[in-house]
Amino acid sequence: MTAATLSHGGHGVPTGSSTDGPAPKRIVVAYGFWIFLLSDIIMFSAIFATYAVLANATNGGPTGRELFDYTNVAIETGCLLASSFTCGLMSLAVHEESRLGTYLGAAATFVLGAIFLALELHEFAGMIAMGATPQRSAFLSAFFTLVGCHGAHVAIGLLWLVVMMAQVWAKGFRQTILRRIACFSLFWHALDIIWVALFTIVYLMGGR
Amino acid sequence: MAAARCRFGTAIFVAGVAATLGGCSGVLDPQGPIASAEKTILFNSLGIMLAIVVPTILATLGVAWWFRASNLRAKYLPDWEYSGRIEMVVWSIPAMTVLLLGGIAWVGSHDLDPPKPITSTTNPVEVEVVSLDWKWLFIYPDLGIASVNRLIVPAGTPISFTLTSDGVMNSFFVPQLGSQIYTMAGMTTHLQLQADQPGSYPGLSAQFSGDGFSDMRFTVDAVAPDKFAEWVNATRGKGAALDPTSFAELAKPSEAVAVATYGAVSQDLFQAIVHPNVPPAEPGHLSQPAMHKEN
Amino acid sequence: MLGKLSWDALPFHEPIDMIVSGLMILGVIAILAWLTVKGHWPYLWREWLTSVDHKRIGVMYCVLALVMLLRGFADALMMRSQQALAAGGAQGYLPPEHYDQIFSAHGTIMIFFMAMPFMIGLMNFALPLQLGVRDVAFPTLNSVSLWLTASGVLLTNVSLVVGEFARTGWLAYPPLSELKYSPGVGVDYYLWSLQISGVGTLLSGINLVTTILKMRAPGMSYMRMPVFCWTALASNLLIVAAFPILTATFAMLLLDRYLGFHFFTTDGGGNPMMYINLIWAWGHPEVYILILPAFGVFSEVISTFSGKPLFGYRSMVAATLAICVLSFVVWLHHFFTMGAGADVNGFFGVMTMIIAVPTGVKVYNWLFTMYGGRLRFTAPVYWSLGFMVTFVLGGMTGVLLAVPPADFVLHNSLFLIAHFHNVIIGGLLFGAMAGYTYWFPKAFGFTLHEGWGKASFWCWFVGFYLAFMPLYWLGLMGMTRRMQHYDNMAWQPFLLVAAAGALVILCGILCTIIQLVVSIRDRAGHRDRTGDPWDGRTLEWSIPSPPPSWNFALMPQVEGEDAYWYMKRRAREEPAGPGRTPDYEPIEMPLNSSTGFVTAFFAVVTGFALIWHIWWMVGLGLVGAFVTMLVFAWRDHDEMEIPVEEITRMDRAHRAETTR
Amino acid sequence: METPLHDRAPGDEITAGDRRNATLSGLQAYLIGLGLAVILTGTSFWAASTHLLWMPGVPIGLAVLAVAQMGIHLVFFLHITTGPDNTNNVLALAFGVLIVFLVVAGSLWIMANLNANMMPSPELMNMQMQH
Ligand code: HEA
Ligand code: HEA
Ligand code: CUA
Ligand SMILES: [Cu+2]
Repeated sequence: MTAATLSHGGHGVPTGSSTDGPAPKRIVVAYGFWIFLLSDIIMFSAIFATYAVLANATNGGPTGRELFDYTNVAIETGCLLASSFTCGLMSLAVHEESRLGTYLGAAATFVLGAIFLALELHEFAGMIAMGATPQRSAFLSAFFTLVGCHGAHVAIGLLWLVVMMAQVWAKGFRQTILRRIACFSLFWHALDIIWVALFTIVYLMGGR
Repeated sequence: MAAARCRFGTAIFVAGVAATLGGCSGVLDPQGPIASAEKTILFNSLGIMLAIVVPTILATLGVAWWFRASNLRAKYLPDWEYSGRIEMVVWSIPAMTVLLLGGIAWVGSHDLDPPKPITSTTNPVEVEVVSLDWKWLFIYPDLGIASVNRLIVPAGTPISFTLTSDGVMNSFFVPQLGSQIYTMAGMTTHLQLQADQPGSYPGLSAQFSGDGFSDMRFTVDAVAPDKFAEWVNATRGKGAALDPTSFAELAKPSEAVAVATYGAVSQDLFQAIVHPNVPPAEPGHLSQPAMHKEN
Repeated sequence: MLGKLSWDALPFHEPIDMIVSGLMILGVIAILAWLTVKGHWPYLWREWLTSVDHKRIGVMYCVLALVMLLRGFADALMMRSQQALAAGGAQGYLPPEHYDQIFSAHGTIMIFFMAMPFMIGLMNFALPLQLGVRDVAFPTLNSVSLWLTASGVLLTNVSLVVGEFARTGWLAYPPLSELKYSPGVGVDYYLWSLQISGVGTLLSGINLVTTILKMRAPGMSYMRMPVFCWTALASNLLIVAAFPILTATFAMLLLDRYLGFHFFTTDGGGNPMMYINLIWAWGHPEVYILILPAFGVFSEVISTFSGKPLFGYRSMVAATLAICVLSFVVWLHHFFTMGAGADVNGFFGVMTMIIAVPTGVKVYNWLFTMYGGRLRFTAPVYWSLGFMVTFVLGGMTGVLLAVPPADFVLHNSLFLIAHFHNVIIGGLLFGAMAGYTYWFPKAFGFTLHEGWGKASFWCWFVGFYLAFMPLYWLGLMGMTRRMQHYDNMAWQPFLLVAAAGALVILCGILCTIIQLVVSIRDRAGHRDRTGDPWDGRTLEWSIPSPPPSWNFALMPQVEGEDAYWYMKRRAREEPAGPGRTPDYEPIEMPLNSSTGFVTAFFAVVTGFALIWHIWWMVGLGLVGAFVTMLVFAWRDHDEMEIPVEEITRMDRAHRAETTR
Repeated sequence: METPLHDRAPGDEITAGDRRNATLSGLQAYLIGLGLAVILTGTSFWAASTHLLWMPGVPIGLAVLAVAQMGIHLVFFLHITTGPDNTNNVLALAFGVLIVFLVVAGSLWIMANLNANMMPSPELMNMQMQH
């Protein structure tokens, strides 16, 4: 029986503050990662602010309206949202300590994430081919950096997912691995949140 | 030892005051309405704060000394750790001070907003300032002349500056006349200053701009209005003209540049410096809505 | 093959550089040789370099800070002597391209590699002890943080020998820092050093926030935490909130420099003002990141040596949190003169001043803590009183700078330089010294020599006033900062006094070093046997000095504020019966790990390769770092068990000492 | 040694009970979250492309939808709820959101103000100044 499942026994005793000694590792790890995610979101917010300031600095080059393709963005959004869901299914399977379920969930998440990334790279390639490179204008610098930074996070997430699956395969559902998978799913869901801000501000508001 | 230090401190203080009164300069010796107002605000704020900071320092030293462990006459209250009344006082003293100072800051920043015109019976003289690596160019757009590293202005007349930079950032600063303001490429900032009396006032860059920065000095020579007119007449039409070619020559990095003047300035040169890539204005453009949106 | 790196990068043509870097290299070689000859490497590696013990890591942070402070001080002396000489037509001995590197390096090193490590080191050392726990939340990550910081330090110092450092000031404003105006590697050294150490700092912030919020001894509710823990919490929250902004800002500047982006360039639609805006959105919180832990140290010192609980604990906590939040709404005060409108300037000016209120409350609460106390005038108390006197002056001039019309004539003048050295030296540095003297016996088991400590204080105190009061005057006389030479002869006398002041500070530093040497020599006489040399109030004093790696043999049970004080008082009031032997249990402690050190090694490789555009090496470094992480992730054992006998033996010995 | 449960980690499933139930109700939460997110996303894309809506109002609508959707993600995917044992997680989030708000809003205000003040003259403002 793992600590993770034990605590799900949830004896319904809300003790509020932790005055009964150091919290169990599971909580400490997830909380630390939660703080990290908040810091990551603040980093994104700085880039968002820069994007907002530079959004009209097209320097005579192409504008968002001319470049963005709603259909593409909609498919990307769909993929990422679905992958967030499959990632959730994966964590449920992890709870059940079902290897097959875990692998399936992870595979679905990976494929959806990879499609997202491929679509994004495709979009970038198309823009660059049109001469809309990040060097063209401040607007495009900010666009590529903001969207690319999210994309880089997705890529890192995919790599992380592969490593985690290798670990599950090699070592099974150990405590450390359970904790890491929990962090991974936090990370993946957080990327989805950032994407919501991103498609709203960059594509939907900026493409009009 | 403490006494010796004290005397030493006094000596320095006296030396400081003496030096300031002797070779009086800078912010302490304002020569125009803006600078005077700023000096007044500075010293008023300082006074307000000293009124509570000095007692605080004295109280700190006094309390520490009186409650030294070896002083058996001091009472020992090992559990005294809270007093609502004292808490009230220690929150409100700084709060009241800040209320007062905050008011000064708010009113002051509106009253002395750099671009705000100076009320005066004479019309302001327009000067366009360009910071270059590493010298200052002053263009008199209405007079068609320009000068480098030396700004001549009529005393008692407001000067309306429009400033930009040809490269890195600088800050245009004449301590005795008041407010400084940044100069930045592709943008213009605005500043209004005035020298009340004829005199020569040092100016410099207050924002580091690279290796030649220390020599980015200029003088502001405020002269009587008729002298100013004389200078303008003597300069106009004489010597080199400032056009895109000679400007490009001037703009090359150089250090400790000597004072120079230009007898003619080509139209709209300043605008061309601010926006190097913009084609000349077409009438149609004027009706377009501003593209300067922030998000 | 080697990118931009060539023999020209070495300073053969610069005599001063040659000598300095030659000496530095010789010094490093001498130390390494000594270590090798004496055979200290295995010990160092086992006990320090791979240690994940928060106390060791804290000590290493402080050592790093002290070494860097010597480097930063060397820079300061050079600047002071240059400005003392270069009046009128004189050019001094440092040409501009050299002088510009020196002030940039001085600011960068002092803030990032002296002040930050010092404060993080103190927090690392003291927090778990005060909270009554065995280590921080993530011990191995802690070691990674330390070594990443060290990587940044190393890269910055390599720039002295190979290539150059930035010549742009410590915040590298564009467009000056863009490729067009700074084509050399200096800015790249600056950016990569700070990016790498910044990651370390961020991780350390996350670690300590988690530690404080989730790892406390039983019974230690928030309102029973020592105030140092509160200020550390606020400081680390600020790290977590502010450093990502710095990372993003530097990343954008790097993209401009490496890939031709147009964030902050003057062409292509870029906007340098955005950099200035963002860097201060980090920079202002940064100064409170530095000062808040110092406030915590003073709270502990003043309360301990007055023999009283801290006055107005709740007010102190409220003030700390208020400063923490307010620090994010004032950053524009660093560029009042950029041309924003009166409403904006006025708003940020007023918000800035509001910070004086909670800070003032703190000052008064310290004052009332001493009131009714029995103040013992030890060296830490000297530093604290020196702080209270000096800091209020510096804070006052800060508030003066927050009045926009006053700032219009004081901005970037030496008045500003005087302001921030006044708060930094009088606040943070005195705090660091107080904390160093206060916790030294806990870390090493013997107290520092009092006399030399006080001598050091007096030199610093007098030296500070001599060195920086003249700068206030110079600022009012219109002298701006970063001047390699100047023509106004009236300034020179003041600069001579300032140079003399720096020499007095040098005496202070020498006293500190002598103090350390003397104390180590005579350590037998200064031995701290009880673990409680100051009659302390918080939990760190309840355990032996130096503490065992597991800190607490038994989890302390906290029943009030100033936990240890109450335990002692209770023990006095109801003398313990014939010793009921506590039930010791074996303790799990994390194993040492070379992950931090190895990761940092690859970080240095990557950083160096990026600076010099050696792309294959960049790839190598990144792969190395990734593999290191994989190896770490695959480890099977990360804890060892301390046997009960050992714990029992150590704890018995300590109890015997304290009850003696 | 089992320390008693006193608070909850971010990401913990909301439910108590045996494993089977936990999985089922977990699944339920993810499904609800997915459904709501799909609806909100769809609405956003529709609002951005339709011409039926009053144009100036659309960005506001989009912002509201985005905020709502982030909330959905937080509650149903990240399981950050406001239960008594979740206070710490929510507090951390609130701090983060506050900082994001201060930095973004402050920057935009400052930059808008600076840019507005640096227009050389009305004509030029119309001509260039796209930064
Ligand atoms: C933490 C920050 C810090 C500290 C401590 C200092 C300390 C000092 N600084 Fe500072 N300085 C800056 C941060 C700091 N500075 C910054 C950010 C700038 C702006 C840079 C720029 O323009 O971009 C600057 C700029 C600056 C200038 C440039 C002014 C100009 O632009 O014209 C000068 C000029 O002399 C100066 C002087 C000094 C001096 C003489 C000291 C000394 O008084 C103090 C020296 C102190 C120490 C070196 C520390 C401590 C020693 C010990 C504690 C003892 C060791 C103990 C053991 C071995 C156990 N500084
Ligand atoms: C540890 C570092 C530290 C600290 C604590 C502070 C504290 C403060 N600072 Fe300072 N500051 C710096 C480090 C620091 N600063 C640095 C490094 C720079 C320059 C960077 C550069 O340009 O290179 C700078 C620059 C700087 C500027 C920009 C000036 C300019 O560029 O033109 C301003 C302007 O508002 C300012 C203000 C303040 C204020 C109001 C405080 C307040 O927090 C002070 C509050 C404290 C008190 C007021 C004293 C105690 C209070 C009382 C006894 C109560 C009663 C008093 C009153 C009500 C007044 N600082
Ligand atoms: Cu500056 Cu538009
Ligand atoms: Cu500040």
